[in-house]
Amino acid sequence: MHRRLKRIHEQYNDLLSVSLAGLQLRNPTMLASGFLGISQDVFNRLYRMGAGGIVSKSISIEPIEGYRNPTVFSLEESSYINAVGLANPGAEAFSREIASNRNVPIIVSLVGSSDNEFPSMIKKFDGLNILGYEINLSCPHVAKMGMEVGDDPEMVCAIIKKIKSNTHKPIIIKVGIGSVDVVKIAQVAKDAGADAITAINTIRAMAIDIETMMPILNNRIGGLSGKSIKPVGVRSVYEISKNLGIPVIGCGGIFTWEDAVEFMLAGASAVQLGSVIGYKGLSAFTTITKGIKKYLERKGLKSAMEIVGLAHKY
Amino acid sequence: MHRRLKRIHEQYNDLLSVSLAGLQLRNPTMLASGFLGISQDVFNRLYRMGAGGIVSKSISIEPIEGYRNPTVFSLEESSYINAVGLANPGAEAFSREIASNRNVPIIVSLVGSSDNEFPSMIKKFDGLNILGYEINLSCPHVAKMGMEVGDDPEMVCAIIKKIKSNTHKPIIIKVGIGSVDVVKIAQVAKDAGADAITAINTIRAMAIDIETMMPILNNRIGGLSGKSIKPVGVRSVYEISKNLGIPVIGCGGIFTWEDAVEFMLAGASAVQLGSVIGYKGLSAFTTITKGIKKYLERKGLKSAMEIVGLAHKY
Amino acid sequence: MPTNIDRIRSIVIEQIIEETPTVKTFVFKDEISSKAKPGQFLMVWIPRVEELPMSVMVSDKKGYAAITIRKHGFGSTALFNKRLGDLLGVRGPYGNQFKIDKESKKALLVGGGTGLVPLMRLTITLNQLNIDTTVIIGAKSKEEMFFEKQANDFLDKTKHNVIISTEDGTYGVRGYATDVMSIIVNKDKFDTVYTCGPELMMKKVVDIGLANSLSIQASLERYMKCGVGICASCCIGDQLVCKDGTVFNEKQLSTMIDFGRMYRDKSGRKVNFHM
Amino acid sequence: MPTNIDRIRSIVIEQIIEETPTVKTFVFKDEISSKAKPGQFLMVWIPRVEELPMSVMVSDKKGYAAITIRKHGFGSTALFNKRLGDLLGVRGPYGNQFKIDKESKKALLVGGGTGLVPLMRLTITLNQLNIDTTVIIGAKSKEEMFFEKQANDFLDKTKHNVIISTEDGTYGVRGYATDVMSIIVNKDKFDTVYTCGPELMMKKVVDIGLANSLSIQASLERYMKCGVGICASCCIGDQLVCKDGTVFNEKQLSTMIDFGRMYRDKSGRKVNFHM
Ligand SMILES: Cc1cc2nc3c(=O)[nH]c(=O)nc-3n(C[C@H](O)[C@H](O)[C@H](O)COP(=O)(O)OP(=O)(O)OC[C@H]3O[C@@H](n4cnc5c(N)ncnc54)[C@H](O)[C@@H]3O)c2cc1C
Ligand SMILES: Cc1cc2nc3c(=O)[nH]c(=O)nc-3n(C[C@H](O)[C@H](O)[C@H](O)COP(=O)(O)OP(=O)(O)OC[C@H]3O[C@@H](n4cnc5c(N)ncnc54)[C@H](O)[C@@H]3O)c2cc1C
Ligand SMILES: Cc1cc2nc3c(=O)[nH]c(=O)nc-3n(C[C@H](O)[C@H](O)[C@H](O)COP(=O)(O)O)c2cc1C
Ligand SMILES: Cc1cc2nc3c(=O)[nH]c(=O)nc-3n(C[C@H](O)[C@H](O)[C@H](O)COP(=O)(O)O)c2cc1C
Ligand code: FES
Ligand code: FES
Repeated sequence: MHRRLKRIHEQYNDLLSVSLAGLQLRNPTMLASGFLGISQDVFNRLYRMGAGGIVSKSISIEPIEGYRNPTVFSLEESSYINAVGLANPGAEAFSREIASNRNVPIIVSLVGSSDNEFPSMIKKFDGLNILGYEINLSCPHVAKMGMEVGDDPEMVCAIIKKIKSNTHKPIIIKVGIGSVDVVKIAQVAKDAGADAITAINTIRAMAIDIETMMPILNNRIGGLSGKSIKPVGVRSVYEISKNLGIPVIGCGGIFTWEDAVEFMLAGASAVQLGSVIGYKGLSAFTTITKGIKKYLERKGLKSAMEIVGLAHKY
Repeated sequence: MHRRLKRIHEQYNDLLSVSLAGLQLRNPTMLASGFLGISQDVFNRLYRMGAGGIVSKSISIEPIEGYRNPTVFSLEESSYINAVGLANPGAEAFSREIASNRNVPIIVSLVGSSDNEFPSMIKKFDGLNILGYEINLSCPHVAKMGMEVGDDPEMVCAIIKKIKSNTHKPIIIKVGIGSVDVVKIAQVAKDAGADAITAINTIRAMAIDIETMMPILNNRIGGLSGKSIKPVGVRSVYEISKNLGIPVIGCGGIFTWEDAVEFMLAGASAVQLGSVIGYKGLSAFTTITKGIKKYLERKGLKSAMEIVGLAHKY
Repeated sequence: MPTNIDRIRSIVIEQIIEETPTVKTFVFKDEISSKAKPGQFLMVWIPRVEELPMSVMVSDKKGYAAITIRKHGFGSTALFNKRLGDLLGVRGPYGNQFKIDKESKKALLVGGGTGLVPLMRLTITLNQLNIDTTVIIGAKSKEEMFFEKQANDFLDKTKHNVIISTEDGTYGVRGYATDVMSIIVNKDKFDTVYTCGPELMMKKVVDIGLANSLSIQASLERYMKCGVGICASCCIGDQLVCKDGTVFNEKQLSTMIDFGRMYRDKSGRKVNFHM
Repeated sequence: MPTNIDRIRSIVIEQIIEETPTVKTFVFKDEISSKAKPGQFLMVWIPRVEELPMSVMVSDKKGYAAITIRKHGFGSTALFNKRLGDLLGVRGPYGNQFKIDKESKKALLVGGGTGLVPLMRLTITLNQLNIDTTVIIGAKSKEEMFFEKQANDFLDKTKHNVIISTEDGTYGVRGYATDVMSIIVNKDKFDTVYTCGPELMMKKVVDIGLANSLSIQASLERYMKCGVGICASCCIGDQLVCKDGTVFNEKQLSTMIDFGRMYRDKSGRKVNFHM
């Protein structure tokens, strides 16, 4: 193992490592899907920077070019609106991309418009050095993919069952604020055999430029991420975790170690960092992990797992 | 008429006045429900400060004490989370409160848990000097009221029909981000006879204090308002207005005249100000109205109505 | 630590002073609260129980502030029972402050119960400005009287006079604070009266003040939810006590028809003060 | 006007300069862009059409900046066809900048096409630092050559030499800019070579530079979506061109195995440069 990696491992292991749904992570911070998620070289760098786990960009069976730019832009409030259109290199090219992966804890995010698309994708990835899959059922701005699937309980159930029968690796279902209650969809996912839930994806949103009077995103409507959605993320994690008892990975506007701790108290066993990377760079992984560590020490705790869901009792 | 009021009227009339669903407002800014919404004296003051219309706190058939404090608190991002629990003086006391109203353009917000509760409330208000009603079907944190009603299309339909058969005044339906698509609920409302839609209410959210590890709100879960939700509000207004062609009142994180214009371009005939009042005070009405005026002049337009929905064509 | 005063800040009770059997002062470290102006209040979060508006009491430690709690009903009793090391949350300080006329020569302070808290912060300023100050502290009995020593200490550098009145006569003058006020405003030439305490007491102070053409500054209390001027639960007339107040002057007070008569309960209904 | 560089700022095209039949410079007022560093770029929004990364060109008016557009495909053609008074949006400037060694005595700039834009901003700094500067401008033909005058003007206060090379020999030296470079690095002692232009040209510049032990600063172009380091569409190896770049030095460049060989298309797949 790379020297620096080894040092990070040892340093963090006892206090910070978390396990959920059969995944062992050296610390609770993961890269959120869609951020820097297409290059093995970048994954290696992220791992060196301290990421506990890495979720790839959502991969579809065929390559997708996505929408024209603007596909993502920033708001004053440390938030983004994006409609990338699930641009991704496709399962074939991406499996080649990560074929050389050795010790980076990669979780492959998959997206599809019907249960039949998943087995052939799984086949390409299952033999590689990856931890498991995250299934994106919650992209709010691509027709017939993501949220349109996630808002259809029967489809959710069918997809999970199909995937489960094609792999032994853990599968995580990523949910969001669509037009079916997030707890209800998580329940459907749990019943169908999901090992964990990631909550939440971006929230359907838009912005209009008042000078040209035109929508900014090429796709007009996109998804809101970043600080703005944090309280909605915390609520979703709290409700899913408290009501269903399934392991949850928190996501949505986590910018500081305090945010990460808040999600963990709400019930998240791990947290995903997305938008923060645009505002604070890759060092967010180190800063947040260090902050969590100090907090745990100050509170006299022996493991990050101890704070997961603590807010449920009040 | 009060001298100052008269001056405000004349000054704004041509360029800034808007009409929607039979309502005539001297300018497009309205007070959002739940903000300063229980006192006739305060309504008079708001009107002097330039508000174009005033929506009362949501009134129920009986008085409600609401939840214990903390019921509302502020986030760094110019946003609030609140779970007031629909505290209100009840229809009887509130109808006495506003019985003396002369020329303040008051819209009474009503909330109830079944269609049967509305006729008796309407009876108390219909003879008073008020413009119409806003029906709150979207409070995200009170069981059996608000969102739980708004998420039930049949109930929405029944309530609107019942109200329509009891009053000739315009009725506005306030919708939000619940677990039925906001456009779908607006469609149901329109079909049932609603004259306009207000979008959006707060979004279900929560915050946990990391030192005590406890949820902050007494009700644990509340609703997110303010800057954070603006892009979700703009999107909702855009989708409802573009798809249904019903008059829409925009609400959600409007802090500046630019925000107000953005909502109007998305399709709002008027805008409601809520959280901004906590951060900028009552003068927000004047500042925002002035800004809209300058914008219209700069763009060479003759009426605020001209910009409503302009973004739809792109 | 957030610098935004609206965020809830975690604080630790570092010292507890028992003022009377039903009144305690909690001292805590909080830079922002330590800079509160006289008349301002904090919203104090008692985790999972309540959040209550509380005037900001002075602490002699730099960077520290305090709250003085009278054990009363549900929330205040839970707060009163907190112990050293317990966590609370605070946001604020909110509201305006007592205005001191630079020309002022002779100030009269009339307070009762925890209404004395904002007056204590005020004595510090009056002391700095070297204004001759008389403080009337009203209490039911000797046992319930507090802040006499603090008032004298805080006014050490200026001419001052601290008068105690108890209803049962167990300490100081027998009677109400307003009885004392009636007497001394005739003897002495005060320019401004500052008051905080039970509203019916303040109503009397204002009546006496108006009758004697004094400038008046009264810090009012109303039921508060938000503390930041959005809910109107604290309104009196068209004024928001949390934002336009808590301190109002004689002009404002004399047009407030509900002052000393009616307040709004948690639902927003107007109710009469129990007399 | 937002001061946050990430917000889209509305700008108006106030002046259009036709550099060649296929290259135009648009001048606009924008305080933030006017302060861009050499090597930085803007994300330029062509409403309802596209958003493209564009290097920031210099304007001589205070508070103004410019972009120089080569008409190419879908987005750039729409941009090229914009008129005086039309609205665009910009965000940024983004990216790092050319680093100038304070010890540097003699700089060589090699550019082609709109790759000259960041080099123009650089000449201004070199001029201020009084560094002896040679600029090689490569173009297909005389008709497609631009910025010769600007280069000479911007370098007016320092010793300089602007060399033109055209592939068809219609102006200046016949051949590629890199041919000229090969010759002059043998004759003269340069310490640093700065380059921006087509990647295959830059690859050659880097090879020649490395062979001659020069310091190298190359500004790369990759497909960009976000411009702020979140999407990785611009990555080369583990570097994000929008954030870690656009300027890389000889050490970084020599380990980039994809430099001059492969780039990622809009879907993120790696594809070969068409040779
Ligand atoms: C600006 C301001 C400053 C104050 N400063 C102090 C202080 O320094 N020390 C102190 O002990 N008390 C202070 N109070 C009073 C305090 O906020 C509480 O009202 C009091 O402690 C009773 O609370 P409870 O929970 O025991 O009452 P409850 O048993 O819940 O109710 C009894 C009564 O207390 C009052 N009350 C309850 N909650 C609130 C609230 N959120 N806002 C206002 N009144 C409320 C109401 O009149 C209510 O009818 C202040 C109030 C205000 C408005
Ligand atoms: C840092 C940087 C600075 C640049 N500066 C300038 C400049 O000053 N002047 C100038 O004319 N051009 C500049 N470009 C190139 C410009 O962004 C466009 O690539 C070019 O104008 C072609 O756009 P198109 O819409 O015509 O291409 P299309 O017809 O859409 O596609 C043709 C090719 O253009 C490139 N391209 C398209 N979109 C992008 C994009 N979003 N990001 C990067 N490349 C893209 C791709 O290689 C694509 O294959 C710069 C690019 C980068 C990365
Ligand atoms: C530009 C961009 C691209 C994204 N792409 C994906 C994706 O491909 N799959 C997915 O599940 N989520 C995607 N997301 C959502 C994020 O993974 C995450 O759920 C969301 O951004 C909220 O987290 P944040 O606030 O920390 O950014 C994307 C978000 C952004 C901003
Ligand atoms: C403290 C508070 C109380 C509210 N009460 C009501 C209410 O009674 N009825 C209602 O329809 N909306 C209520 N709302 C929602 C607002 O009317 C508005 O929809 C929401 O705050 C979004 O607008 P804003 O971002 O401008 O605040 C309340 C919001 C807050 C913050
Ligand atoms: S307490 Fe809410 S307005 Fe004063
Ligand atoms: S353009 Fe998105 S990371 Fe560089």
